[in-house]
Amino acid sequence: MVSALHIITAALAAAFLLGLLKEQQRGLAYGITLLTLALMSWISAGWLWTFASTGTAAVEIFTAGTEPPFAINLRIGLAEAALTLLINLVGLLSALALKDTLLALGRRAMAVWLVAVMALSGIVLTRDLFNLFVFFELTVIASAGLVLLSEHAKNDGQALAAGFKYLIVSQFISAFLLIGIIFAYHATGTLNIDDMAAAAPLLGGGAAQAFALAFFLIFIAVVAELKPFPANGWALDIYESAHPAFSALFSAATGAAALFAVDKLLLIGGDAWLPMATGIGIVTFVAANLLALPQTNDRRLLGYSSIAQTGLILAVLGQRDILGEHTLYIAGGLLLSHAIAKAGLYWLSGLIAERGLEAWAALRGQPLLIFAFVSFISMLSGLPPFPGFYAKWELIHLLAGEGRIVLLGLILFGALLEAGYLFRWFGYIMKREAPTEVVDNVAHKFGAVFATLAALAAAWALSLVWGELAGLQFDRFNMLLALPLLFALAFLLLDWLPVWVKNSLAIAGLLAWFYLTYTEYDPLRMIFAVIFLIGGSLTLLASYHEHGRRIGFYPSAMLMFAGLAMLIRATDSFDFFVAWELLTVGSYFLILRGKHSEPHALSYILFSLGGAFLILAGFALATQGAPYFDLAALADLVQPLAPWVFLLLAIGFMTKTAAIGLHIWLPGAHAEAETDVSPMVSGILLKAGLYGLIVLLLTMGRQDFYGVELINAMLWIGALTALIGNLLAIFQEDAKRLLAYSSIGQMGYAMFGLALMNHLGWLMALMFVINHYVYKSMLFLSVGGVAKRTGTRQMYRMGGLITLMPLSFIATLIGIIAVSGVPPLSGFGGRWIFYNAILTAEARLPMILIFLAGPIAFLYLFRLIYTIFLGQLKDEFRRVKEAPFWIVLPQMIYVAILLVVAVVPGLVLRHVDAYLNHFFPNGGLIWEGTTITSQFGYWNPVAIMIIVGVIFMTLFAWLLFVNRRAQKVKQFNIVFSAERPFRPETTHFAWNFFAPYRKALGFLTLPLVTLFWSTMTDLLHTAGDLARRFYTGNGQTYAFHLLAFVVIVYLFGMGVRP
Amino acid sequence: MIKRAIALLLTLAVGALFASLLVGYVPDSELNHTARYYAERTAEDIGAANIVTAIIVTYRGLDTLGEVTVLFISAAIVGLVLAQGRVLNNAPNNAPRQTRAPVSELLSTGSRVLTPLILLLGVYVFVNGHLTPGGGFQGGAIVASGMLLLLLADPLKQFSHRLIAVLESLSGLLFVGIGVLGVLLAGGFLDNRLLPIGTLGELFSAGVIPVIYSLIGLKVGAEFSSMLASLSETNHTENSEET
Amino acid sequence: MSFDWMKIPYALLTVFIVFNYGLLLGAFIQKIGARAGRRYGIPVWQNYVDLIKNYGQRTSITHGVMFYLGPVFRLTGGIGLLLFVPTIYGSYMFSNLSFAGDLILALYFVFFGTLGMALGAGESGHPHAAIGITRGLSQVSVAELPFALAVFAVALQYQTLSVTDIVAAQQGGVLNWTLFTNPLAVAAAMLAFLGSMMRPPFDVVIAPQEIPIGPPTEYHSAYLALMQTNRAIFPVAKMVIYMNLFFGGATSWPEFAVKVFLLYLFSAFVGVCFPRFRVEQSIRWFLIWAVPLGVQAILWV
Amino acid sequence: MISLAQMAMAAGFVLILIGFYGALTQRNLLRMIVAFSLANTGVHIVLVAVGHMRGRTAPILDAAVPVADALTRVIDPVPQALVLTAIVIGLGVTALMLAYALKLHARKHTLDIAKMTELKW
Repeated sequence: MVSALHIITAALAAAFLLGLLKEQQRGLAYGITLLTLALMSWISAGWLWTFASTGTAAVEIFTAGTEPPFAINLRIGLAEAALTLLINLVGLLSALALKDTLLALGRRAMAVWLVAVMALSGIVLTRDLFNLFVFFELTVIASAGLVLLSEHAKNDGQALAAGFKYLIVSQFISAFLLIGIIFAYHATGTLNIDDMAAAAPLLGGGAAQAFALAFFLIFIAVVAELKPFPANGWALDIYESAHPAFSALFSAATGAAALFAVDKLLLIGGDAWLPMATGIGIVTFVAANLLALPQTNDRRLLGYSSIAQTGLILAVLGQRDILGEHTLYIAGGLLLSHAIAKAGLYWLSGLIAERGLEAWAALRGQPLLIFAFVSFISMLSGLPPFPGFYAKWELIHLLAGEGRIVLLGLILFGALLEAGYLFRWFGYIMKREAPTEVVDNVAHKFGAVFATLAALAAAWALSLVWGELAGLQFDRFNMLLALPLLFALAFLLLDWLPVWVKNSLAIAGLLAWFYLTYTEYDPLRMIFAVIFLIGGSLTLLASYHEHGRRIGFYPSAMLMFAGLAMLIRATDSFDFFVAWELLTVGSYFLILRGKHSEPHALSYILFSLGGAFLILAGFALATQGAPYFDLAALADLVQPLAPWVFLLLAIGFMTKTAAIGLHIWLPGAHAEAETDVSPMVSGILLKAGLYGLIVLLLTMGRQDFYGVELINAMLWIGALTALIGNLLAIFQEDAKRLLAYSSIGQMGYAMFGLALMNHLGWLMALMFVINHYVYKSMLFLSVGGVAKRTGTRQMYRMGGLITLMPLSFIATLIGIIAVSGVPPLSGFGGRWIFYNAILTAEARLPMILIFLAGPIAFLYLFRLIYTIFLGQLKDEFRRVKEAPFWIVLPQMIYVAILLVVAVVPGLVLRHVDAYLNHFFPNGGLIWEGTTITSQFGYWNPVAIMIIVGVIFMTLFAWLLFVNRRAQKVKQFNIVFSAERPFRPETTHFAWNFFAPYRKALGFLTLPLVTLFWSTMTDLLHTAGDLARRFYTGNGQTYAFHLLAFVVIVYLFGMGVRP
Repeated sequence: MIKRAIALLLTLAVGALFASLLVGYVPDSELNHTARYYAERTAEDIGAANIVTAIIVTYRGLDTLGEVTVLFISAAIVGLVLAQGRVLNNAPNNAPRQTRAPVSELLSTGSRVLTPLILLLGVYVFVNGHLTPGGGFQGGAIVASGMLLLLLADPLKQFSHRLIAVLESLSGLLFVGIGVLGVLLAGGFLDNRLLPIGTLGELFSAGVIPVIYSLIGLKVGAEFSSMLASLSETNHTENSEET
Repeated sequence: MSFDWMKIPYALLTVFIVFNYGLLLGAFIQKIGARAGRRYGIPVWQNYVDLIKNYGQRTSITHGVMFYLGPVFRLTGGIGLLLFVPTIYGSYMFSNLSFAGDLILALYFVFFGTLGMALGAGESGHPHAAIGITRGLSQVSVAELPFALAVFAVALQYQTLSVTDIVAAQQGGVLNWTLFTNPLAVAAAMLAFLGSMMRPPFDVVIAPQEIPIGPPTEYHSAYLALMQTNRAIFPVAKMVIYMNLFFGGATSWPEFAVKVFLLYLFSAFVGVCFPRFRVEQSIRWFLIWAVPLGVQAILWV
Repeated sequence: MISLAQMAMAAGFVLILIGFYGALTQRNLLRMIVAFSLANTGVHIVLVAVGHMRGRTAPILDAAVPVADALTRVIDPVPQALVLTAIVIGLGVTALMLAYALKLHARKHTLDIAKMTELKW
């Protein structure tokens, strides 16, 4: 094993060697630089391998032939090896990305680059306080110089100013650091970190006080290098103006090294200093993310994000007292995620010609780079399967176990903010107008592309490693290797195949998975399994209508299905949450594919992540520190914890079912999705939320929260959701939006049913689960087919399509009859159970509310069919054809299902009914012949079908017979208002259809909830926008910030310290 | 003047912090254990009469290497910064230079007499670093001051950048090389006992310390000179750009 | 399960009786309304004449399948409503086909015709059909609300959804009627009743003098005949439900005749006394006056 | 009683504060650099002062201070070593700042730091 010392000597030797070369031998110099960086990486990698594979203890490296503390010593252990490898690799890859610049500037720039990388490694390796200072100064100077790399290309003096600002601040920092070091030395008589850590606790009286003060100065100085809020304006200016390849180093490597230095310091200071680290860290995390919201410059945005992430890790380090041995795993996971993602994003930014976030739309033609971007932002947001996810999971659990709830909340809030701007950015990439100048010459920027792809590979490799580590730690299977997930990821590799192949594969996969697992499900899960898997493959039939390759569709869709498949099999909180995140992310990508779905997909992911965070918090609270727990154990929770857990989980699940107040993402997301995606996200995905609620209610049941029966609250929410959802639906002009609002209402019914907590209520909810899947999928496909043919979703622009699209009409007709529950179709069964169920409600008011929702549903459904298919045909649609075969086919299958279920509802219902007896033994249905009897009434579907059928057919036949010679009237063969209409536009009144209702009740449909959430986001944005103005750009102001920061932390921190 | 008031306030707050440091400061009455080790063992282990030098070059040699590197990259960056906007290729500037009024006879002659003396003093200071106060940095600075004198006397004077660079790099390389040799042949990186430590107080004692300190002296001198040269050259070109 | 085939002729008999009674009653009420307006009014047999005429006519035009289905839905709704509810309490003969479903089924059949009508009229060639449909749906849906609430209050009160059981619970004296045991529900239901009878003040939906809309103008000849048949059956069928739920049901045909007549008279009485509402006015009216009553009814049972 | 070391230290601190104040209030780049130099000097004085011990001499072993007596005769050598490093590093930074200031002036024709705020927010 080559001594880690040679990371330093190699870099220095090479840097000095470069000076011997002639100025013109730049190629050679560049080669030496790369070789040296590769050598340094190799040394670190060797050590990392040794430590990881053999688990040997850290190795001390003495210098000067003298033992510490009398001479400087270095140490390399697992963490050091990993960090130096990270630093050196980032240095190497950035050097590749910097090829042009370095070659243009010559050997001096390369030497500085080498020294910078070396100094960062030095910070990590050294165990001497003053040596740490030297390496820090080296970093500062090298960084200030390297900022100028961008001057070569831009030459506008901005980087120069940024570098100067950095030097100003660093002067203050080094003054504090030096004074701190000398007094700490004076107090303890040593400069060795470990020695000082041993000596410090032994100090007493005045010496201890003096030492505390000195340590404060050291600590604050090193923390200041982490760019804490608010003393970080200089860093932002650097991020914005520097060459992105340098920013990659500055963000990934410098941040990592400085964090490690703080970690060493905390070793000296002991636990008393942890709260200060946490405080600074979390404030920085939240504030930087908040300030990032209004950013429009990509590199500055990434700068804010870097600062935020560093803050988060600092906060994690500050929690070492409770994280204990997990600190390395957690902080490491976060740090590596941050470093790789941020480096990758900065390298990527080197490919983008302009600095606006929208300019990244240039990436759109490059699936691989898009995938890299997605991986990076997912990594930053802590989504599975990346290391940050595991880290966040453990962190939140440990925090919750210790009751550090405020910190937990702030972390999740900050993470949500961060996800907000990152995913908004992704939306820009996918949806905004690409600038004229596309990714400028990818071949030319080989280095940056290579570096980005290397980061991508590292990201996934690390996911695998962290999954394995998690496996070792909790004795479980690596989730990245879960079959559904692998199947979904495989589509990334198969994306070059044509649609029909991939579609067949996807369908086969879903069915095969169902076949493999169907024995495992109890009837309740079976319902969901059938909807998710069989139902999923049914909706996928519609995808055959697409041609070409449809890049990106299948990985996203299969990711969602993988999540769904894993969700119903999950038995413990970890698996459940992983599945939950996967389906959320997958569906987000699916929704984002819609043409105008950018803002809606964003609000979807934000609400979903917010909900997911609540679920995470709920799980964490429930486990009380254990890494995960069996979902069934939720039942064992007791007061006062239980209601809180219930509340968090319920709200989390309800964001997915779009309960009122949390519903605003749904209409846009479902309406703007592609034709075959809408049924997936509406008919199938919404059920995931219900599934969560079912699991929750099955285990936790009734909870009392400060005197409020939470189930009753849910009853109210369900009822209000149903009412408002339906009410909003009747005023929609957009057919798919109408259906989307209708889904909100339907989910309200289902929630209401669940909240009843009795046999009939659950039966009703499960009926809604099934029926809603069938008819909402069908209606979305039907309407989607119409929209595809007519090119619009505005219903008032359509009309009279019945003759042109008869099959779609039939599907819609059957669908609305089923939804409105008009007998004799299957919807009536649901309604019948529904009315029976609500009779059991103890709370009458919500019952009335949900009751009122019924007729309203009828109104919007009528509107849907009337405005699209009846009325007057429009000129421009005279030649419209029936929807494509593959879109019609599933609709017809659904029609068949509805008819069958209408006659024999027992097919499914009976089993569910029987199964529910396990949970609610009383109040079940009685099945007697074809009659179904409840405690209130009875119902005979077969008889109804026959009676209605006979009357109906008799009358119809007679009417047809007597009018057998009647001719169909041509559209304009009419007279009204004493005129003959000649244009269909003059004859259509479908716009603002239920005008009387709007006049009477319009106030109820004011978008108050939307107003609330948009005010919230506006407030956050405005706050961020105002606050960031205090980064005036004046280097002196930044110095003020720094000093103020030091003083404030001093006043706060030292006051708190014992 | 709110800004000044705040500045004053902040300064005072920092001052209060310092004041408590000052108040809490109790001078040691005897050496702490680190210092004691140095006082007791330096002569025996290192063989340098100047304990400070022993610490700088050997015990804390890594710091010193870093220090040298700081100067090295400072010089490099100063060169880079000032080179930007100029012809990138830093080859000897053949463009006809602006001539100024010749410096006075007295000045140029005086500088010519003094410079060798200054250089000599510098060399003396760094060669004797392990024995007397002074050392590589001080000596290097003195050497550079000789250069400064030359520059002041004749602002248009050109130094050979190439020579400076080679000197700087070579001494740096040797420094690192000796350090690594210490790992291979002696007790560790920068161990001075590569060479026999000799007798305390003699010129050729303390192992490689004199060698290293000389290298440092050369290197520091070269680096300062290079910075000075860069700065002074820029001045001309900037001026000429403006006129 | 063996099916009792005798139910079919008995059910048809019910339909026949109700149909005739409905025709006569309709004409009679119309005459009363005319007299109140100091007009002479139509002869009592006028409805028979109209009906026979319309059945005798043949049309040569249609607007498409849904156009056919409108009247079919409508009449199916009327007959279905009648048949799924027992007409005469305690009578096997006139319990009709109520074994197929309970009150909920009946409630849905109130809507059934409306849906069909709206669909059928929707396909008519008349451009203003949309306006009529909007008004009709808006008003009917809101008018049915208090009724549905009242029905539910009653179901809650008696803890059953079976019409027969509800009637059974009201036997044994006038004071046992829901009218007295749950007056709020009855009040709500009666207000709703006004709205669903398509009489003033809630008849803007079919008002011929507004704009030429509404079923009568869209349909003619045999189509219209079917709807007229429904006009005879549907109100009576609805009143049967009212009678059963709120007024103790009927144990014999005379009792049936009297109660239905009085109910019909009530709506006619209100109709001649009040002017016509616009649709949004009626929506507000129902929401302000009738719905709260229904809500109260449910809350206080 | 106040020792020499404490007086020196106090002077050092005052220098630092003067430097800080200057750096916060002077808008001219060069003046700021001068202020920082002052502050640096102050830091160095404090550094040296911390190592000072009453009645002892420089840590150089020669005729005056034999090896055997070193323990009781010399002051703490460590701060002296540190201060050297600190000085050199400070020098490097100062040189760098000067070069930046020179270049900034060439680019923007001003030395006012308040006018170099293109990057902000």
